[in-house]
Amino acid sequence: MSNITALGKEQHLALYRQMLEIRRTEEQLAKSHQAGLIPGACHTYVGEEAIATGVCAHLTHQDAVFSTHRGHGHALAKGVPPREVIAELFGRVTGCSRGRGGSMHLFSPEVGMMGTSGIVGPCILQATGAGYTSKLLNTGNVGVAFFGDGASNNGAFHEGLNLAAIYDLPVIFVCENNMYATEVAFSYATRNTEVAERARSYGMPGVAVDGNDVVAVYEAAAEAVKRARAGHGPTLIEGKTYRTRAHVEGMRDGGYRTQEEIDSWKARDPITTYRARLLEAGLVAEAEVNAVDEAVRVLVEEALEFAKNSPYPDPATVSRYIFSEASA
Amino acid sequence: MSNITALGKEQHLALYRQMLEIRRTEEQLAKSHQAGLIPGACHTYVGEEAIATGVCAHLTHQDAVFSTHRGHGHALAKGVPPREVIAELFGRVTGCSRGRGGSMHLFSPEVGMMGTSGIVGPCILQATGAGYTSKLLNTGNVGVAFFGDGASNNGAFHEGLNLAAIYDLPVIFVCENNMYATEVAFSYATRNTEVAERARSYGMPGVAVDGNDVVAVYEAAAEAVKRARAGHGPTLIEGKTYRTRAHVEGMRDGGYRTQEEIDSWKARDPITTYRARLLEAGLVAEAEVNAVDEAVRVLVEEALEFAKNSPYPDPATVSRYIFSEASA
Amino acid sequence: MSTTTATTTREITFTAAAREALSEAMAADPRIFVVGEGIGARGGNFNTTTGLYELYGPMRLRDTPIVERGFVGMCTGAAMTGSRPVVDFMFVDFILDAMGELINQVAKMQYMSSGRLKMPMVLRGCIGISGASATHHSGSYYPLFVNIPGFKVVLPSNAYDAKGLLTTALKGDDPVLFLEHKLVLNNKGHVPEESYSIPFGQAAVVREGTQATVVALSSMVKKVSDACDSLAKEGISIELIDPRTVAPLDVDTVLQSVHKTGRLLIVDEAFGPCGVGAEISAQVTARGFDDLDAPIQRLNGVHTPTPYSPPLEAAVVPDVKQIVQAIRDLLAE
Amino acid sequence: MSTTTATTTREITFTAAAREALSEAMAADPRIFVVGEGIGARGGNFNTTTGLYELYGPMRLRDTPIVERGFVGMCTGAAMTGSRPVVDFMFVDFILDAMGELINQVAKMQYMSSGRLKMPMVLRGCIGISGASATHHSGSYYPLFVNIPGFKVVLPSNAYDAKGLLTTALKGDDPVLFLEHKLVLNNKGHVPEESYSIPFGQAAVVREGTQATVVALSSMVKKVSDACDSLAKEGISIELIDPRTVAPLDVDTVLQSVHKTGRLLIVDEAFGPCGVGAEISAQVTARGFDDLDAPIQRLNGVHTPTPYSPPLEAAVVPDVKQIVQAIRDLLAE
Ligand SMILES: Cc1ncc(C[n+]2csc(CCOP(=O)(O)OP(=O)(O)O)c2C)c(N)n1
Ligand SMILES: Cc1ncc(C[n+]2csc(CCOP(=O)(O)OP(=O)(O)O)c2C)c(N)n1
Ligand SMILES: [Mg+2]
Ligand SMILES: [Mg+2]
Repeated sequence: MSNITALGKEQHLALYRQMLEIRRTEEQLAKSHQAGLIPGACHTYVGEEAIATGVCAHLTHQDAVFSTHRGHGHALAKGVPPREVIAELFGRVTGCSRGRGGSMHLFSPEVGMMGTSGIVGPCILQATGAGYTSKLLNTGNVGVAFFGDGASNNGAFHEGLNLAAIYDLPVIFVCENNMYATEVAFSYATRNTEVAERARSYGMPGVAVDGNDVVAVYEAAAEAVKRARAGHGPTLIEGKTYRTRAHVEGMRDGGYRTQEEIDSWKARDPITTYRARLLEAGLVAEAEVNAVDEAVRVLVEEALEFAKNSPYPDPATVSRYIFSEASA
Repeated sequence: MSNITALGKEQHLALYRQMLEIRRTEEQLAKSHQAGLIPGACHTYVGEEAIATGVCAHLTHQDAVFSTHRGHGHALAKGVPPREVIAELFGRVTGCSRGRGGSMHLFSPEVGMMGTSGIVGPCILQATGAGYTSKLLNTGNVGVAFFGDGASNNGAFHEGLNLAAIYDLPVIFVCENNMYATEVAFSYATRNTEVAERARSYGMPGVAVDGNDVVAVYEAAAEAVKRARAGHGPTLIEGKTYRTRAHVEGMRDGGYRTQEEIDSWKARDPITTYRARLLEAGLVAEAEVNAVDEAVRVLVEEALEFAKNSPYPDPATVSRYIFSEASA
Repeated sequence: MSTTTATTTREITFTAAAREALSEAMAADPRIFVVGEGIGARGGNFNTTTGLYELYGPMRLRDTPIVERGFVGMCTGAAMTGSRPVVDFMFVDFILDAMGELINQVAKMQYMSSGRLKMPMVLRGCIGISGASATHHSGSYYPLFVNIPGFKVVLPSNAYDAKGLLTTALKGDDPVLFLEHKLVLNNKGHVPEESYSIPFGQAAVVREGTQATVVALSSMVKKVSDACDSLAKEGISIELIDPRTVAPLDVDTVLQSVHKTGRLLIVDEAFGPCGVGAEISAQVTARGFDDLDAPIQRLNGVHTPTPYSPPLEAAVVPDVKQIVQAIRDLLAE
Repeated sequence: MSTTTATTTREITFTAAAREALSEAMAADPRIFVVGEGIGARGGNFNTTTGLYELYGPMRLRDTPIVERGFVGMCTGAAMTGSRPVVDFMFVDFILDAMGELINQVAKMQYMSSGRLKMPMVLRGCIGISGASATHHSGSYYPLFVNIPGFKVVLPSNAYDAKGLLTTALKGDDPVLFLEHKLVLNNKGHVPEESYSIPFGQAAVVREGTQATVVALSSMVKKVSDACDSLAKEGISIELIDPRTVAPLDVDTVLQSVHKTGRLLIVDEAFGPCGVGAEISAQVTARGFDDLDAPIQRLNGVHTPTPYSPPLEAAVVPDVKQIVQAIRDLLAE
């Protein structure tokens, strides 16, 4: 278990607030999906909030994050406001992708959220490319890829990690090992479920952390980001975690995993356990976390209203932005 | 160094003969290329003969071999006669691919030579598929992929090895680590040049052997083939070796490696060192190896004549075999 | 000809029909196996294999890691050595990671080996725009496979054709793309219980007419049919042709029709440039020029990545109204 | 307009011209870097980067492992974050392993991000059949990229165009396929030393004529030109058009020409079905129907994987004799 006394109160409250913002937004999205407000798919990050939160705490808006189909948490942790995420899933022009993307295509380059992808794998390579730009133009920025255990079997993992390693690029590869790819168990999909160990093949440090312990993630990420910014190359971080909702909203969630397993992970919820630890250790006062709870509640409620009241994009614009405007 | 006393005379002479057949054929091809008899590319296997020889010694015509651009040696070791290889490179209809393929597309399914590929990577996946057929239809056959160090960085390696591992397929992955991919050094292309170590990522045994020692290869392959046929799954074998000619005939061979390095490997030539060891240990008589030398010389000479005298394919047939005849 | 009315009037969905073809073929031929993500116990994201795992077990319904290139390459080697793989991509968009294997290996294998290797492989996946799937789950990439020699490309538009065409695909020795538009999956149709096959390269004349010929692909067959219905009320008579396979492409049937009508429109959700409509137009122009009373026209999906938001999405797919207008324009020329 | 005769009469090869464009652009813009196998110290298998490593160093001329998908994906992320990658595939056949990244990411990135990300990426590689390269080293896959929205596709046929078009590609913010036919690489032409650019989407009228229009692509421009020379001796006057870019495709210039000649033939080594010729034919039919005095015809490479053996190889590529015959046939209609 991580040493929570190493961080100050402000840091703890910020981490807690960020996780909660993701959780409440996801819960709202799940509800909205049931209510028919989300026309497309919706993969929630519920249960995995500690990872995006612990990693993104070290990033500036110039650092570039690349993510995958389960990307709401990454977008939020990187600084995309909940209202832009919700509006995007509602298909509104005020969404972070202006309604062109939906759940699996969240873009907000303004804050360094360089996109989620409906295709599993590419984010690993693209983060490597962000590292290349950083080194080429000497910006000091890092590239970060978030991806699942499922992606770690894909060729993009092998090629991307190797490229980052040989060019010594400032990249953090964050594998969110939630033990399943849709309904296919990771233990079926590989004979070595220790993703962090694979780093050895690329001559790169690999670190496995408890992905439900935000401070453990925070510390591993601190080290990796420091290495990257210092020019010492990439790191692979494996966060062991679990999604407690179905793969995608509206999909059945039975047969491939036991209720026991789900419950055991729910008991290790990254948010409630952290809250309890902070209070128990006396690092924050109950009133302080309650205030955060309330602030997040209001934020997400307002975000929902904002999204609901936002207009749809104009169909006349449908062919814009295929090419850069200059060249069109 | 391998224990050569474990094999009998016939086996030694067969291994020696096979290596020499490859060498003499390659030398003839190199000469023929210079003479303008080969219209396309020609990547020779000179210096690496021990690997194909040591592995294929364990295979029947029902076992399936898949290879890459540097595939002459694999085809020959698998049982394609030199004349069919030479004729193929000459573009003749008597070639093993009937003139459709050339150096990088050698097919002889009759002997289980399932093709070489001008594209680096696919053979790894295809051998996995041969293993799948074997298991599905319960044939007891194995699939074998030969590929270079360069291919081991490609996503096909990652995906193919993992698939073979999780399905417990009878496959042997043979990486010919000759330290270069064209002019790019393997030590530039990866931070972990020990390919065999990568097997760990897939929960598969990985064995590194001296790829210039035919008996060492033979023994590693024996073990791997035994495992495969027994239903215990795949093995990765890394043969450390060196090509002593240019990447491809007619290409300059300077700048990226030193003459010293080349010479040091030439001194470890798999054929001459083996010959010397056999004689020194008294396992074969000089007259016996001389007889092999002569037989191979004649074989390759006749193969050359055969190829030279063979007709070209009929241009009227150019669109045949795109689809199966039944369906065309 | 069936003797039981119960059988001949049975109506099942496109998905059920295709699954029936698959199950029949698997029962008859133990060399057939299916790979894909979640096609085992789960039965496939689109229910392509529901119930089959129980019948045929894990070697023949093989769940995979997320390695599209990997399992296509594996299936290539499997097909080369005597088994008959079916690759279920779920969304066909994921096929793109396997293009190297498909174009350089699968499509060329029989040719490279001078016909000594066969390549019996069925590649199936859902195509098309629907339900705010956005640009990574809405593609219809068939023109790419028509351009490359070595593929057969099947676009069934209804349940009956789905079963018959998939049966043909599974019996053949060639690589076949079997592409199922999301919008037709749940459409029901009359499907005989007994096995039957529909040959490739034979277009269906879906309705006969005299004033213009419309060729429609996949989900557009239904939309054009609706458009024809509405035009018929005004006495406008349209001949509607569904090629069913676009490689091979039955242009003869189109030419015969154009010989009669003198006018041709091709309606296709997939992209226009270098698309199937372009190919049909070029062939009809070259071979039936004198039959043409008006320029051949195409109506395609808008040439853009597929947007997510419903009003944008709706704007990129040809709808019945646009089809009606396109036919009117064609008749007015 | 240049003032020095020395400059204006300089003749250099296609490869040298393209390399000059690249070097000029790299000198001007430190965000440009090149990746590929052997494009560093070795200077590229086709000498695309000879001498540049010494000028710009290893960060900007970056040798790669054999990971086509990997380095395309890496370059995608690089372009998204402000650098300007040039991907040198050597043989364009190798691009197929990167199709997922190209179609789902590169081509869609600007759209998905509503124009807030740019995608300045030049993808170059050698195309075409020559020298018994066989089927893994002879492809011309451009119709695939014309079909997909989001790519610009350049097919320079000569040294002058190579420099001007590559300059445009390197200055733009869009993904550009720059495809160099092996048979034109060593052809010399007049190339100004100073920098210049040729806009995309403007066809060149290579020679004027009155009796028929021939559109030729890439290496076929020279062959058609030779055919026209021989026909000219008989007084036959052909207008030859080189589109130079096939996305965007300048059909207006073709229409103007057909308005004059009434006849059109498209000559293209690449595959016919759903090819560029089909697209040109379909557009000209739709828009210039009344100008046509005869059916539009296409002459393409044979629709087959490329065989190795020289007599087979020769049989799949249109040659001057076939072109002459095709033009005669067109005039006879
Ligand atoms: C290339 C590709 N293949 C298949 C899919 C379908 N798909 C979407 S999510 C998913 C599972 C992903 O698993 P993992 O990477 O572990 O992420 P998780 O959903 O567990 O967060 C699959 C197979 C896809 N999006 N892209
Ligand atoms: C996918 C692909 N990319 C690039 C090439 C060009 N190429 C041919 S051989 C070669 C080097 C291969 O190196 P390695 O795998 O080590 O085999 P070796 O030649 O050393 O035997 C390259 C890059 C190719 N054939 N295929
Ligand atoms: Mg997972
Ligand atoms: Mg090598």
